[in-house]
Amino acid sequence: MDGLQLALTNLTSPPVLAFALGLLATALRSDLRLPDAVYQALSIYLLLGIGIKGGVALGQSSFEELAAPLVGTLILGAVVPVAAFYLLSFFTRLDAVNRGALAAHYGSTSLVTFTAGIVFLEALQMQVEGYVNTLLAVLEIPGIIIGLALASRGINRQMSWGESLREILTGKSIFLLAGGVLLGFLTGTAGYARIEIFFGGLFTGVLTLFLLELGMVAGRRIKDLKEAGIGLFLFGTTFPLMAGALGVLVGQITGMSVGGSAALGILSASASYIAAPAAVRLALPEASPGIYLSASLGITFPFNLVIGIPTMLAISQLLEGFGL
Amino acid sequence: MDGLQLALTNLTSPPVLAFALGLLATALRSDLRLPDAVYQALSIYLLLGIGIKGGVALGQSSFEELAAPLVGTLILGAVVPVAAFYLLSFFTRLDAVNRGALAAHYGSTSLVTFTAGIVFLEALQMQVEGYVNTLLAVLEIPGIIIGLALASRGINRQMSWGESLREILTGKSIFLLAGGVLLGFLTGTAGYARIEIFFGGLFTGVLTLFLLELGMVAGRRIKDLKEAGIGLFLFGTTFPLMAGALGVLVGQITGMSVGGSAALGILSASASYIAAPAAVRLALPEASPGIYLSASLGITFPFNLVIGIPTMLAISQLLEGFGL
Amino acid sequence: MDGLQLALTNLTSPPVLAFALGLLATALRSDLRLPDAVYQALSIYLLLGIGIKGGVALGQSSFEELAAPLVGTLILGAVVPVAAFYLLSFFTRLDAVNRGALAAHYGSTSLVTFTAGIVFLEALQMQVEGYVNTLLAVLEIPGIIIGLALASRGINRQMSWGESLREILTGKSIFLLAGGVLLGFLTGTAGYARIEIFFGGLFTGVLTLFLLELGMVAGRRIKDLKEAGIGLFLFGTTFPLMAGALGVLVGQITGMSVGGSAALGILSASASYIAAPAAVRLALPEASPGIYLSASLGITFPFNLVIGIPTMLAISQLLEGFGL
Amino acid sequence: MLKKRKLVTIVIETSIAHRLEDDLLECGAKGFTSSLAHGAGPRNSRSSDIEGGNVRIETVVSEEVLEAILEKLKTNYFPHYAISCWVSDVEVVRDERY
Amino acid sequence: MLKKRKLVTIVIETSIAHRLEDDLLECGAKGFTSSLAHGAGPRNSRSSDIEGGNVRIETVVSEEVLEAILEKLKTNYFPHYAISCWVSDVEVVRDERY
Amino acid sequence: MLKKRKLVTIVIETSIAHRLEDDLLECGAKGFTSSLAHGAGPRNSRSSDIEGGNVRIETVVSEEVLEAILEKLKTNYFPHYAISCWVSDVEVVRDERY
Ligand SMILES: Nc1ncnc2c1ncn2[C@@H]1O[C@H](COP(=O)(O)O)[C@@H](O)[C@H]1O
Ligand SMILES: Nc1ncnc2c1ncn2[C@@H]1O[C@H](COP(=O)(O)O)[C@@H](O)[C@H]1O
Ligand SMILES: Nc1ncnc2c1ncn2[C@@H]1O[C@H](COP(=O)(O)O)[C@@H](O)[C@H]1O
Ligand code: NA
Ligand code: NA
Ligand code: NA
Repeated sequence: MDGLQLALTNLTSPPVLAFALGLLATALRSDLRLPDAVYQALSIYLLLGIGIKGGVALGQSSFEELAAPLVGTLILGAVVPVAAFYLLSFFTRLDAVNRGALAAHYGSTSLVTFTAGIVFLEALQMQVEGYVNTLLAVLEIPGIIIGLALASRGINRQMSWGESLREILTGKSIFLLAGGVLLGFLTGTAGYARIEIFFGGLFTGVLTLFLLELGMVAGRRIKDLKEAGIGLFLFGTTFPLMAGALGVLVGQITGMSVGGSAALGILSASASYIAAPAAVRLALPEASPGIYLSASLGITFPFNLVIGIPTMLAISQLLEGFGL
Repeated sequence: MDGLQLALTNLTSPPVLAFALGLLATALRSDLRLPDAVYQALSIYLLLGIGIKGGVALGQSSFEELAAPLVGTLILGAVVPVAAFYLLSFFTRLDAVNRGALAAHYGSTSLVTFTAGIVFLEALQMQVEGYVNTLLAVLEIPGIIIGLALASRGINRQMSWGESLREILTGKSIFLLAGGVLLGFLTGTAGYARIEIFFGGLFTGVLTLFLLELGMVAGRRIKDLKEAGIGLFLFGTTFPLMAGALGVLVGQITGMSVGGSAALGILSASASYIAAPAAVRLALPEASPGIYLSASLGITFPFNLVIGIPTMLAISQLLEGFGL
Repeated sequence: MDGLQLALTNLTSPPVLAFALGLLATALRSDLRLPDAVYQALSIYLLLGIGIKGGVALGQSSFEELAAPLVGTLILGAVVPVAAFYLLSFFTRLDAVNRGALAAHYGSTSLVTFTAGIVFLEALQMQVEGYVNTLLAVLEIPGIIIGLALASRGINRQMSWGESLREILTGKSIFLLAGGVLLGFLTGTAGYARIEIFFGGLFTGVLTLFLLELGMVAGRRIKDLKEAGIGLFLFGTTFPLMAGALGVLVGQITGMSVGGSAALGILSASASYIAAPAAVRLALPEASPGIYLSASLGITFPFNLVIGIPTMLAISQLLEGFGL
Repeated sequence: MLKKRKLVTIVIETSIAHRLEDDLLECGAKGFTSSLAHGAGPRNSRSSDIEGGNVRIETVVSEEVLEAILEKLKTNYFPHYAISCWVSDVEVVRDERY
Repeated sequence: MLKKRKLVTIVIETSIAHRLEDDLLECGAKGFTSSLAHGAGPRNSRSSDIEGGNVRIETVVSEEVLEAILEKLKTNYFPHYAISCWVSDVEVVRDERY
Repeated sequence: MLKKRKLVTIVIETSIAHRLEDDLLECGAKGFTSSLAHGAGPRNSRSSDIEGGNVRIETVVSEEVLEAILEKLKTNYFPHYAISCWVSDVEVVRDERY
């Protein structure tokens, strides 16, 4: 399968097409709208479901298998946001607060990008270690906290870290993800078998519906993009490739398969737009959502869907060729 | 299987029973009520799902196979509303506006009737061409537009067709149906396999829940029926048989199977009560919903569930016997 | 499998873990919240689904098979609330109104406890008669009515039984359950096959999501527990064992299997917190929800999840050993 | 041109909402609008959480109907149920409808 | 400190809600808030049940914008659609926003 | 018989709603009612779409509590968040509850 075909497989997966359909709905000023309650329920389902899968996989993996990738992922979770923060002063003229907010987003992960990536890899019959779902949960949190810490230098007021951390860690996205991991770990494969149709079988379908609405949200933000400026655009398209390549490298070094390394690369390349915005909004109200949402949802998400995902696989295959 | 058994198979399918249960709930003044948000979500699911199925089937069918039935369906989509419009002046004393509104409803199709028909045909192990889902999407739109055009003669104000058409075509029902076809066509069977449990496996179950609520809605409208008059009642029960028979004929002539022709007949016999009411409401506010909803949801829908569906199969088998 | 392992299997089933996660969410003051509309939809799904299963099982069982368990269950439905009412004057100093309200709750059943029990029994590869789902529906209603009748002695005002009964029996929980039985019975296995993925395959997953929210609700009620007093606590933990043991006995006497008798015991041990509270609220506003909800949801539900369910199995195995 | 009416807003636990809606119409209200809500209040003793929150009901009525509604609330609802109610002045265009 | 404004509340069948929201902004409203609702009214002739109930739209506006909105409602909405509308006095802090 | 109170209506992006509800109680409100909503406004810079819209929070309070709430909004909410707030006069029956 050559590059074009790869890209096409990716672009014609139902979730990606649904996102495009959502963009179209906004462009045509359709009155389509997923009710707020349902949209929230879908995101609860997705977060809990991926957490559970991560927890089940965690329970199935041996310590030897998991140790290296886990440590590698934690390092990734620390390096990426710091890199983003400093590179941003090169790409843009944003202040520390907004750079910190962006670092939180790019340091964290996007469940949706990740799942689209898995759909893509599975369509190619690539094997992916089950524990990448666990790595997603692990990678979700440190980026946010480091980003906020970096940003806190830029604000005048005293930040109350205790309360902020409680609010962030018990915030619904992170609670569901971490709680799902716990639930999945404790229930194991036997318990999971009883809910597999619901949390597993329906997952891509639910994601499709979710992306339809997310496409509409993104569509409504497109005019914000113009204000974002060329610097942010460049950052939003080159940084994912750098962070992603680093992720693939970490995967290969820590002994993951071609598919697994690509998946870790996709995770690393992805920018959060569910957990991070909520956390940043709560703890860092000075940062402008127009900037970080435009970047993560408006630029990097579609970029990853179209280019990032297949590129990570290509990099992984390349590194594998080097015998890493 | 004789006629009575056929009818029984049809009447005891879960969606039909759920509709009856909904009627019962209203009669007993139960406080049951599907939350608005959930009801809207179910209808989004159903419309998108059937669109996707239609699109996938479209991609799988060869041009030769599809060409004749498609042309036939388009002709059907033009003839039925016009016939409805003129026959209505025979059956009732309604003005052009209300006759046009009714023509829009009977020219379009009912997703729910169609699916109940498919459930019925499948229960009898009848083969149905996959592309009937595509035909549903094709038959949905022309009827509405022709009906509105016929009605527009009856109104004094200048109708702004441009804006009206945009509003109708981007209205959520039609957007979802057409968008689903697009999505299904582009994603193909490989992509559909990933969302089949969600959009396929759950379909009849979701429809069952949807019909429970629709039964309650219909129940609340029963008193409107009295005002409707005997003429409308006669129209609502004889016209579906005529339009349906025409649909079956078109199916048989264009080379469809017994089951497929019956399905096309059911489509043609069915009157819309999701897409058409919304479109008519927007573009033709002068028409009375009390009339067109009573007719399509209160009279023709239950009539088709009980009598129309098995009759279409009988007609199809009859025509097949003639060696058509 | 020894006792500890049994308990562990039970405690690590996804629904039980989700309930614990919900308690945790409240304790941590998480902002997680299932939207009201979705929560209501889940409970509609669960009630209708279990009713349908009960109805299908009813249609599959022969009269001989079902007659004895059915009669036994009806007796159980009459004895348990009366026993609860009188034992409560021993355990607590509550007035007749509140004791009647509690009797209604303990005389009725908890769908969720029951399903958790079934999940447990199935995890142990125990066979359970399909018609226990029917017994659930049968046991749901008499307890509520008897409890209200007992309570009505304690109130001054004239109770309008006619209107109250209509309101209770058409109340959404009972309507869905009874309507589901009807639907399931009429549609039979052939019809059910078409909705099995939806109402069967997803059931435990949906229950998991539902219990997540129910855990949060229970968590918010924990402070009410302190006011409940030691007497209520003792009642809430010993009565289920008594009522449950009686249920197991009835099962064994009427010829049910080990698993089936345990399931009937679980039903009998469980206290309602969906149908009964709604009915009691409507017909007996003088009773304090702080008391009956604390007891049924706050004390007995978790007690049954952890201790009641495995105990019922143990009792059933014991009685079986006696050759009953 | 605009006519004065009273807007009554009632927040009540879900299980009772249907009965209250019927009672409002019986008191003479010509219509009402309901939506799902949740909340916290001084009493907080109710079954509503388990039923899925509260229902928020609004009805625009005349002074007389307002009296009837408040009377009904005082006898049948306030003593027993988790309920909140407030009244405000509104103006309507088509006064024959309210 | 608090400035006076008008709060317009409109309940309308779902299929028309999107158009009405656009019209409100066109009339000069600087924002609106919508939520799902259902209800009963004197007319009760509408397609809204089938579309999933009503939408309840609120907008805080100045006197002039209120006039424009009422005018629009009278010509384009009241005669045809299942719609309810009431107006009340509110106060806002940041008056430049409304 | 009816006592005067103030009704504060606040529309805020979902991610902040829980915090605001806590703050309202802290300011002295004895209760609140929340429901899901969505909308458009002059600022429109927020994360709320992604979180699933806005939350519409209502609380009936006394004059003093109103002051405290407005103060809190001005310092902690208005400068940063997508938020809309309006105040109106209402009357309540059981004034000890508000
Ligand atoms: N001061 C208030 N302002 C707005 N809503 C309130 C207020 N107090 C109570 N409520 C609502 O009324 C419901 C019932 O209150 P309660 O009877 O105190 O539990 C609560 O769940 C809230 O939704
Ligand atoms: N008096 C009223 N108070 C509150 N809402 C009303 C009232 N009358 C009508 N409505 C709402 O307006 C909608 C349309 O009313 P109608 O046009 O009479 O069907 C109803 O579904 C109700 O939600
Ligand atoms: N004039 C208005 N009337 C009613 N609601 C408004 C108004 N302006 C803003 N809102 C609501 O407040 C939210 C936040 O506004 P904004 O901060 O301008 O994005 C919007 O999403 C609307 O739901
Ligand atoms: Na990342
Ligand atoms: Na038709
Ligand atoms: Na019981």
